Amino acid sequence: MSESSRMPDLSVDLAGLRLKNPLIAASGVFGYGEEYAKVADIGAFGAVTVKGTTLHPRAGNPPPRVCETPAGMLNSIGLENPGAEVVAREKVPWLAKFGVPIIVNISGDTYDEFSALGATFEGVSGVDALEVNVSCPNVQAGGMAFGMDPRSCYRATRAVRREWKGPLIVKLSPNAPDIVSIARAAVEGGASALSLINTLIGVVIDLKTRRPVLGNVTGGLCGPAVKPVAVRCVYQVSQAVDVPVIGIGGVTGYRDVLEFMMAGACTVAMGSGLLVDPTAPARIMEDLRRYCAEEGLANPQELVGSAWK
Amino acid sequence: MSESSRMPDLSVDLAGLRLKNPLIAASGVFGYGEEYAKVADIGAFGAVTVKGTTLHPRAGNPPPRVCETPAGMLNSIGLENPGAEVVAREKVPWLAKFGVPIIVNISGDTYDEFSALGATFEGVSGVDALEVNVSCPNVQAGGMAFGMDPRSCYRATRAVRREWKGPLIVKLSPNAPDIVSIARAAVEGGASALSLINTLIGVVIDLKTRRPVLGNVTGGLCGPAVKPVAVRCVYQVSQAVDVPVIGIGGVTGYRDVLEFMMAGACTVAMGSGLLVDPTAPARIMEDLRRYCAEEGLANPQELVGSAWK
Amino acid sequence: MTGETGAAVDERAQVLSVERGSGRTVRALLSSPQIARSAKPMQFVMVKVRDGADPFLRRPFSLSLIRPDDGLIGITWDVVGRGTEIMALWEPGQEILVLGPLGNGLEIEPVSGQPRRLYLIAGGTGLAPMFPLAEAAKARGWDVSVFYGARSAEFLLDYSVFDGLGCHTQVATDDGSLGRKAFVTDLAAAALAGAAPGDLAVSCGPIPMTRAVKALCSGIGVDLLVSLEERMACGTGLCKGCAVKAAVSEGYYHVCSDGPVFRAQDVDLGGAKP
Amino acid sequence: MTGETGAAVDERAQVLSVERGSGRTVRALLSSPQIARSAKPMQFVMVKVRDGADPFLRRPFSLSLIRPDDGLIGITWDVVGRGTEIMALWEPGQEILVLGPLGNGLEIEPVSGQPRRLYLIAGGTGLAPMFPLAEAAKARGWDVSVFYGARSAEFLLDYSVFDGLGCHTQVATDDGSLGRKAFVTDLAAAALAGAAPGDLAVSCGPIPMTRAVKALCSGIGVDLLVSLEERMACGTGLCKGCAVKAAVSEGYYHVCSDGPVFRAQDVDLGGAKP
Ligand SMILES: Cc1cc2nc3c(=O)[nH]c(=O)nc-3n(C[C@H](O)[C@H](O)[C@H](O)COP(=O)(O)OP(=O)(O)OC[C@H]3O[C@@H](n4cnc5c(N)ncnc54)[C@H](O)[C@@H]3O)c2cc1C
Ligand SMILES: Cc1cc2nc3c(=O)[nH]c(=O)nc-3n(C[C@H](O)[C@H](O)[C@H](O)COP(=O)(O)OP(=O)(O)OC[C@H]3O[C@@H](n4cnc5c(N)ncnc54)[C@H](O)[C@@H]3O)c2cc1C
Ligand SMILES: Cc1cc2nc3c(=O)[nH]c(=O)nc-3n(C[C@H](O)[C@H](O)[C@H](O)COP(=O)(O)O)c2cc1C
Ligand SMILES: Cc1cc2nc3c(=O)[nH]c(=O)nc-3n(C[C@H](O)[C@H](O)[C@H](O)COP(=O)(O)O)c2cc1C
Ligand code: FES
Ligand code: FES
Repeated sequence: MSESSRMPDLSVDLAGLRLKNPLIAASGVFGYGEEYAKVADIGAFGAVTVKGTTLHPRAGNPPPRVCETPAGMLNSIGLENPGAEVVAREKVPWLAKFGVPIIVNISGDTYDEFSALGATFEGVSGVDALEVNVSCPNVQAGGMAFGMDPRSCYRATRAVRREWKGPLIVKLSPNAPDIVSIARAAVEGGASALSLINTLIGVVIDLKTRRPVLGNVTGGLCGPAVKPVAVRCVYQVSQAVDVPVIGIGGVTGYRDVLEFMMAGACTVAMGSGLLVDPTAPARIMEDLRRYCAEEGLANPQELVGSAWK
Repeated sequence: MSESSRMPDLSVDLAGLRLKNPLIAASGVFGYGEEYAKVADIGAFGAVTVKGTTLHPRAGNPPPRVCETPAGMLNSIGLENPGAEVVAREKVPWLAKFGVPIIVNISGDTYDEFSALGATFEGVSGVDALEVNVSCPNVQAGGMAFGMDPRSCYRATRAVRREWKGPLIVKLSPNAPDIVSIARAAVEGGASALSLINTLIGVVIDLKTRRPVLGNVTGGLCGPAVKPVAVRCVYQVSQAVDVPVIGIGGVTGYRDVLEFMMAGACTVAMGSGLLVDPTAPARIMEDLRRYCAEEGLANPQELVGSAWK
Repeated sequence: MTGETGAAVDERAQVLSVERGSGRTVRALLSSPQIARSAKPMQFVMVKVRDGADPFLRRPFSLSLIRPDDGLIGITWDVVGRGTEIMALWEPGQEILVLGPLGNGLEIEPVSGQPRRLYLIAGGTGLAPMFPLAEAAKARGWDVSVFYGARSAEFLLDYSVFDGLGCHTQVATDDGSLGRKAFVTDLAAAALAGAAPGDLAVSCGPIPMTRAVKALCSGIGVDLLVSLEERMACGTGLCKGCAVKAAVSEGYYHVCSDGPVFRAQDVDLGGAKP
Repeated sequence: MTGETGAAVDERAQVLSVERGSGRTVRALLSSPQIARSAKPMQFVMVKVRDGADPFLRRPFSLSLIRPDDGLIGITWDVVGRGTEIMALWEPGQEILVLGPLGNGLEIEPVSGQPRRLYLIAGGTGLAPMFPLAEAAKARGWDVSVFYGARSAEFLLDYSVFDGLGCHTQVATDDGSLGRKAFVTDLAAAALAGAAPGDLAVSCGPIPMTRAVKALCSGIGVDLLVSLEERMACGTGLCKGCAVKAAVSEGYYHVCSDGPVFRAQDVDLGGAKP
């Protein structure tokens, strides 16, 4: 099963993309890489996901946009982004210099917008995969709505799939009543991988003002607090579909990476943990490699799904 | 609006029940009071909710049944309880000696079982209210299923309402896609108050065994980690219905009580926080009284719904 | 012979000292007069390792020292995870919330007439609750034999106290790094074979060890009490989390409120986590 | 004149001292050579107050002392919540993760020819970043006037350093418990009226104060830089959380990456939280 004497290999195939390690920067905590490059090494990631991108530029929601919660945080950024054109023309080419596979996270208000987004990025050099966000809780129209019932999820996925030929990831919401049926619909619609999970919906009240803290009232809950929900979603979905699953929710250390892998994820993305510890990825991958060596694993992929296999 | 010179009054009317303060022991962390009485004063609560009770006795799920998570815990007790008959005949009469209003939490696998439970407790002295658990994630049949769509919730509520004449609380699941529509259905079915929330569904993997920690695989996630989700549910539902709302999820101190009240809850129940700090209730109510005095509030009820009013 | 679960208090205990033992073991002495006053051997406490929600739950630890007159209690632990790691960093003078005493514990009756022998069989940190038990038993006239084992020397607690008490102590490690290279049941087997009616065995350690001790004792016909562990949320009987399968009925006992000390024949040790 | 956001490091800084000031204010001196070497006045750091997930996010604090040669930085804070409370319990010798230096900061150009005056207007802990700024400005030949206010004496940081630097310092409290019973804008108004071209005002404090200072300076026609605060998750520009409304466009600036120092006319102070 393994040769403990060799240096463990962390690489993984994600729907045809070759990643040198299974750690991905989640969408929304990495911008388009410019800020991250000033703090830490982009090369530490197996792949990076850029900020949720819409067809047209968005200014985002009124502040406050972030707020701490027990072992987590709320955000209601509201998809602040320069729009798909600028991303395709300026942001991606800059980021591509780092040689790390780039996943563009896209968000639409209508099926037509999803199609247009797929078409905008098709053929753009440097865009290695699209991640369809049918799960954003922080925008009025669309957003999460597409991820709440199987039919809408199927249609949104299909809309992108028709225009975009490369690897297609669909990112699901834990707020859906039955995530397995949504996952199946995404795969039927043409998803080549699934990301689980986006944020839960939360509110925090400011005791001083006696009103919600966030300018947008509700925000997306993430961080270690939600990890058990994310692991449950991965555990359920990875058994039900044949495409690879990206585990997301509360990753702050290599033990969380292992937990998601055992639950059935072949790669893992780090969201809010990166905001707290931007230099963590290199350390986490070192720890993962050491764990594999100690446990006699040639590649952590050997663990994927151990919890249900 | 208030007379800061007077001692603040904490009492509250909950669907016709008079509570001396707004803090309730949540179901499942208080047993039937016997164990609690050995550790702290039952009289500190405004009301107590007993362990989820089924028509027939249940042994519960195989261990491990509990597991820590970041700022929270999972449980899969599986409704271990001696059955409605014993509860009505032995447990309630014993507990009634303490003079604190008693809420009996009931759980059924079928509508008929819900009816039978209503009938069993109708007329039993000491049972001040029933709380219908349409949200338990830890049992195979029934359980949460009744809380996931409006129609089933309406029918389950109705089934109890026909047999039970007193205050009827329905406890909802945050796992439902649209909690407001479920809440409305419960009210239509005859609910005189709503409890929000029961647990989210989570999984934790044991890195040593590489399998789920819990004997039952999935468990209910609760504790401070889920508070933002609970506050959001209370915020949304309390604006949409005319019955009082009991806020539940992550209460460990008076600041949490205030947050739920501002979000729209008129009373608050404490679950896992009580497991960690069984003597907290007296302290929390003291702190709440001091806060009211400092803020010039005659009764914390003045704050209810301040976040949306 | 197992005690009744009595009233517990949540006491703000002061850390007096934190000492590291061999390997990853640590021992803390706490000033906790109320708990010290009412605690019985084999009872435990629930410790809030630090303020705040991380870690969220308290951690259960057996009392490894009970000094009612000085108002002192001791706990002894192995650093196995986040909670025990944070505890190892406690500073003298710090205050810690400790809820206890909890569980039934074990009250040893005084020996009258016929001499009686207590066989204590422990693995790893399972030795911790044996200290107060041995002390009480010696004070009440029992002969006490201790059979103590662990994977290797670094998992052994300091057991020198037993010599001071006049107990017969034998030690084994799986790898032979200290004492005999054997399992603790191998040590105990010969001694237990010579047990007389009225003698008693008590075991505390990992489930596989406890299972082996149970098989040994039931074969020989010695009364055995086992102290069990299970994941706990409350430690006070509130949550029904710490279930252990009953040997005879379909139901469960709860380690914190029915135990941690059980008659070996009452519990199904296959049902507890291995 | 505001600086460029440069590279930041995540440094394991050692706590050298933690001193309590008046009221609930605390000052810590940290050994953090890498940050000390590259930090500019008005920059800030993101501090992990303790290990683990509670509190989860880091906390932003302005550098109140920068000593590149000694490898030292200082931060000064008011205890207002859980994070700052835990920080007040830091022990000398403890290691803390500090990410920085962050934000644009403010580089003061040397005075050549014509004398120039810097007006520093601060409220409460808004004085913290003014210490390194005044020091740098004095070293570069500026005249420096400090106008400092707070609700009452117990919310004032120790401002004696400014006298040592040779700054003109005036103090006001809302309740008159120390200095004049006035708002800080009342103090600054007369002085600002005498400002010459090339003079500069810098303000840091609560939004209502900053808004009043902005109105004052724009009325008189003095250039004003404002240092802003907003709730932050990352402090490094990753999350887009710390939005502040732009005065002219529909969009937002980000306090951590575009600021914290802004030209007063660029930001809509009605948009930030009051
Ligand atoms: C009645 C009783 C008495 C005990 N006495 C001692 C003692 O005297 N000395 C000692 O070293 N250990 C003792 N233990 C075990 C001790 O409680 C655990 O080792 C400790 O809780 C681990 O905490 P952690 O945060 O370091 O580990 P983690 O693995 O981080 O703990 C995570 C969670 O799992 C729980 N957990 C993990 N292992 C156990 C376990 N074996 N039993 C119960 N819960 C567990 C923890 O309480 C916590 O909720 C006792 C357990 C019980 C039930
Ligand atoms: C660039 C910048 C520089 C600052 N410099 C200083 C300084 O030098 N001295 C000082 O005393 N304070 C300063 N602050 C404010 C300081 O960060 C907050 O007072 C502190 O984070 C409160 O943490 P807490 O855990 O005690 O409070 P809590 O209320 O428990 O904090 C809860 C959450 O709200 C956030 N938060 C609360 N108030 C603020 C605020 N005003 N600004 C940003 N986030 C907030 C916290 O970071 C945390 O995420 C600065 C803020 C910013 C943005
Ligand atoms: C500040 C912030 C912004 C986010 N923006 C996006 C986004 O634009 N698109 C998206 O699909 N997810 C977004 N997310 C969700 C994360 O990608 C991730 O799914 C979620 O935070 C859970 O992971 P975590 O617990 O590691 O943070 C955002 C999260 C945060 C904290
Ligand atoms: C050990 C345990 C057992 C529970 N059992 C029940 C139950 O029988 N019936 C029920 O309606 N809720 C049950 N709950 C849910 C709680 O009543 C409460 O809704 C939930 O834990 C959220 O509150 P908290 O965050 O304060 O724990 C249980 C919770 C725990 C932790
Ligand atoms: S741990 Fe809660 S009942 Fe035993
Ligand atoms: S705090 Fe994250 S972008 Fe400023």
